Amino acid sequence: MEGKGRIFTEVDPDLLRECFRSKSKKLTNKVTSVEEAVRVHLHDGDYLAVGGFGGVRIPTALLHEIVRQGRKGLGFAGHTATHDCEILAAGKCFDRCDAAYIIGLEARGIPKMTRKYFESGAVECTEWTNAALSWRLRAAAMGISFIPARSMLGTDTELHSAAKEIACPFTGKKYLALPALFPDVAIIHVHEADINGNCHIRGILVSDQDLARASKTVIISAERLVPIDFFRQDQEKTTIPYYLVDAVVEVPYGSYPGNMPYEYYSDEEHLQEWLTAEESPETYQAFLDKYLFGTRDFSGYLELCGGTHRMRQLRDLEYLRKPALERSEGTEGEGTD
Amino acid sequence: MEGKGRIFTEVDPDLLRECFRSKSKKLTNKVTSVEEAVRVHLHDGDYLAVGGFGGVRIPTALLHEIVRQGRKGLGFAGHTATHDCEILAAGKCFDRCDAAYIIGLEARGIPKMTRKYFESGAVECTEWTNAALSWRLRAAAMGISFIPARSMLGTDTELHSAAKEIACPFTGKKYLALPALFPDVAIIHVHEADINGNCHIRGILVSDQDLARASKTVIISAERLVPIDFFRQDQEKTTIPYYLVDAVVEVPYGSYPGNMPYEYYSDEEHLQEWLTAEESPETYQAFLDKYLFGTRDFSGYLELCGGTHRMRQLRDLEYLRKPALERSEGTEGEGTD
Amino acid sequence: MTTDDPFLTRKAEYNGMELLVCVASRYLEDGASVSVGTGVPVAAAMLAQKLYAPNLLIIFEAGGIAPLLPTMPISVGDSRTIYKAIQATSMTEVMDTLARGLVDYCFLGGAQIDLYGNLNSTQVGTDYRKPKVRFPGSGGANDFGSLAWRTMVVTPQSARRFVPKVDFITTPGYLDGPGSRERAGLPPGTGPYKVITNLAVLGYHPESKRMMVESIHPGVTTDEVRANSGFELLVKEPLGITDPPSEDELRVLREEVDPLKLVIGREAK
Amino acid sequence: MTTDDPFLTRKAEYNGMELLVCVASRYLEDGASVSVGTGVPVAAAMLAQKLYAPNLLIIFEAGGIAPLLPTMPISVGDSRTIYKAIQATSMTEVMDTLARGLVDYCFLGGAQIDLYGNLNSTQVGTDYRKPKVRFPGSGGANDFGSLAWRTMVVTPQSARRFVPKVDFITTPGYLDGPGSRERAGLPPGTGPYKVITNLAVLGYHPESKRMMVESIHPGVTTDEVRANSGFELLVKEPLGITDPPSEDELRVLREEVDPLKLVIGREAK
Repeated sequence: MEGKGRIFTEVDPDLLRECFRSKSKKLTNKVTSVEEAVRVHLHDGDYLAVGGFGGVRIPTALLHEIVRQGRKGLGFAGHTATHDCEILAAGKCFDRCDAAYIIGLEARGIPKMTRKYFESGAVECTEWTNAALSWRLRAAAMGISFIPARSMLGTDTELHSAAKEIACPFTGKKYLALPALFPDVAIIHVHEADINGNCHIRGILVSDQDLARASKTVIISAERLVPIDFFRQDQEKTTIPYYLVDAVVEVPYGSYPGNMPYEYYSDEEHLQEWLTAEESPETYQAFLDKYLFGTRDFSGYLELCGGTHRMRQLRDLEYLRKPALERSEGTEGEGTD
Repeated sequence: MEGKGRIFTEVDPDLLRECFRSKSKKLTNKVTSVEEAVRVHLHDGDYLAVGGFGGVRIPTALLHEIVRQGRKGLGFAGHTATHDCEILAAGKCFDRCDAAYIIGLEARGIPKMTRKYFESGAVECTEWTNAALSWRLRAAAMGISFIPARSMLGTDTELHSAAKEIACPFTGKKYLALPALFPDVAIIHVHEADINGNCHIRGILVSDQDLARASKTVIISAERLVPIDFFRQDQEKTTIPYYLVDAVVEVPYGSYPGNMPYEYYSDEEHLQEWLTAEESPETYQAFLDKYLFGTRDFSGYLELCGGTHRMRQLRDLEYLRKPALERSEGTEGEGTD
Repeated sequence: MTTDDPFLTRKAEYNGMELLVCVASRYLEDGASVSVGTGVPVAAAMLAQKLYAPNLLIIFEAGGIAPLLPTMPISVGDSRTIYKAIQATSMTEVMDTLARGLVDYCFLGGAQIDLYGNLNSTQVGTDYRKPKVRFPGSGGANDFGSLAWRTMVVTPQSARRFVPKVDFITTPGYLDGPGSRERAGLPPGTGPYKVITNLAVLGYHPESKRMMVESIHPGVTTDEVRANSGFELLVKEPLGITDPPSEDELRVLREEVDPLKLVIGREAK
Repeated sequence: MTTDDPFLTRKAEYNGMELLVCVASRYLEDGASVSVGTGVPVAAAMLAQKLYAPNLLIIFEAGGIAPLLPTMPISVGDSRTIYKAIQATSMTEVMDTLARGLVDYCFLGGAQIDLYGNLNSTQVGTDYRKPKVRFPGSGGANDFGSLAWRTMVVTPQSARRFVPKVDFITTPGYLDGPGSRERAGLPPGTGPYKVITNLAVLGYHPESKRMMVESIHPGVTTDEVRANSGFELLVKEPLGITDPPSEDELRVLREEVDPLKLVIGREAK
């Protein structure tokens, strides 16, 4: 069998080698603004991949800015894409998608307008699985144009993928050759970064180490900027090395309303409000006008959503603590942050 | 072109899946002695792979014990194998070898008796490169029987490998298919382990994450045992998870005379003494009788090599400190450990 | 599974979700590994850990390995899935682990399931470019259904969901029947294991690989089970009656596993 | 490379190893990446960093990335290679990085080199099963020679080492000449770049891919360079004379890079 789907990205590793060759390996200040990072590095028609896990450690500020700047015709890696997919669909930003997990918000439900966008025919999909996209990114990270795998075989998922069946030259066993996935741009939210682009991620990595390696351009948003010695003093902290990164922005609470492990939990109420707003085009437009288009930047969005008070609650939730107001001052070891 | 060399290990991933399936995923006490770990888990004829980088973070205690127990007919992964190769060659333990880097001690020189062992015809070699063995282990870690790569092409290294040329089904480009490498037994030295086998490695990993995943049986030696909460409280510490591990031994200075990053530097004088001893069969036999066969266990070897005094010097070297004796007590922040 | 359980006298003591969780938990033995999603599967795995399988290795596809779950996760990648975990790794490494044969059980769901256990979570309608309804797609489901040793499905049962042929095979069951997984190239020995519904526990006939009722839940009739399937269900002889939740199971489930009733407070249908 | 340097008056001011290190260092530009081994290459990279290329990215194949080298490493995997490094990763990831085209320069050596820059570090003799002398083999050399953009060789020069055909091609140079790397499947644009010996700097003819003398070191004659090669060397016209080490280079090399004379205290042959 041979998948009938289209490959949306370049797979020739030699073209990618030329591209990676031209990247500077200098330690330089790459700090910029969210607005500029998106304006300079992401163009209409580019293929975009988003780090994190849909509603966990997502670069929300960058995603909102992509919509606000009206980026169109993007390719999109639907690799457990949940709230990130929802945001980009709100802007009708993409028109082709490698679909492993799209539309849905896991157990929370399926947003109607986002689903409609996919059902409308406006988005050309090629089917994959979570593992397939992970392995496609790994192939790219390895500088090879394909990698053998054993899932998808025998299914319609395979039929609507762009994979091809091959035989192992040693065992004769059947494999699916997955084409490498080299995104044009990756946007990844991390816990700490320095000005050069060295990054520290805590908790689950999903595919972000490989994603940073596989992408032609990498934009990082970080909860906080740290000095380079943060990494030089403990190399276990370097999840992504600087020479892969093109731009760095500092965005506290940058994954909100997503969960940022060890920092703050997801805002389920706001996600529910978003989901409910998608019930009709009218309610959705009003919602988007208020939260997305009516705000100049991400800090405006955070304010609309409850500001520092709400963030404090989400931090309490993350740490499984009683709400701050219920805590008597001075009696808790954890303090009040 | 098709490599003329032999594949020394099973490549059928389904046989390996059956093997991995039978491993228990229980958290149980796997602590044992060096003697028992080798006796129970490594058998004549097994294929052995050694963690670390030849003279860096090597499981010396386990290597000595393999020689002392007279294990024979092993297969051996010569993946930048330097002092580890030298020890096993001293015991004539292996008779086949995947050779990427063997015999030599990097810039230190080439030990004569070890070289002679390889030149004698007693060892059947298949040629590879460091990357090829790394990628073969990664293929095994991925549960696939082959992986495409672009080195070795066009050389005698390829001709004497066991790789096969294939074409990429997407680009038509030529690749070398490398067969997965599933060792029977891996021995790996780590900084910290708990009784269940969770392991923390600091500094360079070489291929040890994949090696632990690829091997049917994994024996860990650790500088020190720590409680399981060491890992549960900070998951960044878990380099190797417990369910991959079969036996754990605690061996302080277990990489000596190799370098253990952040712990102690290599003992270049002792390595030089070993190298010099290899000048003739007689001097070598005397050396081995004294250091290897004349000692009951690794602590006896450490004593012969200068004991705690020497270890203290190597720790000073590692930390680029003046020797302890030259330090005036109480004036150095680092103290006396 | 025994048939002599006085289920009628206990009928009011548990709801449908509690039954699903308790029944599912019994299939997970100590020392096994299981990949779980949110909802019933994670509740079942937690219950199993507390009652029968203290050493059950719980794996989340996004990277969480062996957490001490403090509460139900909302996402299979959220903070709860790595709370005091042994490891927080990558999805890639979890999928590698799966491919190497280290995952014994997985739990999956779908909008449709057919008589060979094939699952559809991609779309309603057979025109791929113009689906009647689009769903999220495979996620990791196809990977687990392809590479885990035993696939369990926990699902509400209805004739709309249990169809003779799914519109889209997202995740492989036994595909077209005996031998077809092997012909497709999937690893031998893997495949559908149990389907646990609000009405019954179903398995697969060892030769024909067709779905087969193994036990019906207390208070349910065979006709009901049949009526709620769009294809003919084989029925095991003798047919068992599912053991209802024990008091121990219910207590631990309600007090320790899901005190906030996030799962067991929902409707079983 | 200029020919007007009064090298004779400086002749005693540096030794052969110092010359090798200084010359090699000049080929590494700022913002480039280089994979180095122990000895001359690491000294050259350190010198380049201190003089011309503060942002030279130094990579060690065992996993050390961008360390602040406090002293010469003894092994390419030892503690020094990760001292205050940006990253301590795996060999696998370094090799991936190499394969993706992120390594600009590498330094290699070998027991034999031929007119196309092919290197032998595996054996003397052509019978693989019964070598006359066995060497360590490729290590990472073949990988770097295959996948780095530019391969540099620093080696003593003699007719025994510079042979018409190496006994064993461990690491690819231009193989059989023009086009043969491409035919073998190696990535385009890669290959041998410079050979720096105790006598001269050599490059490769752009069309024929044959080794060609580009400049001879101060005090060395073209005849000497030719006599110390087992194959006919092309000679660039006009032939340059290698710039001898500058006072700056020598000072930094001796005082900062290698104060213990671990490299520059050795014999150049």
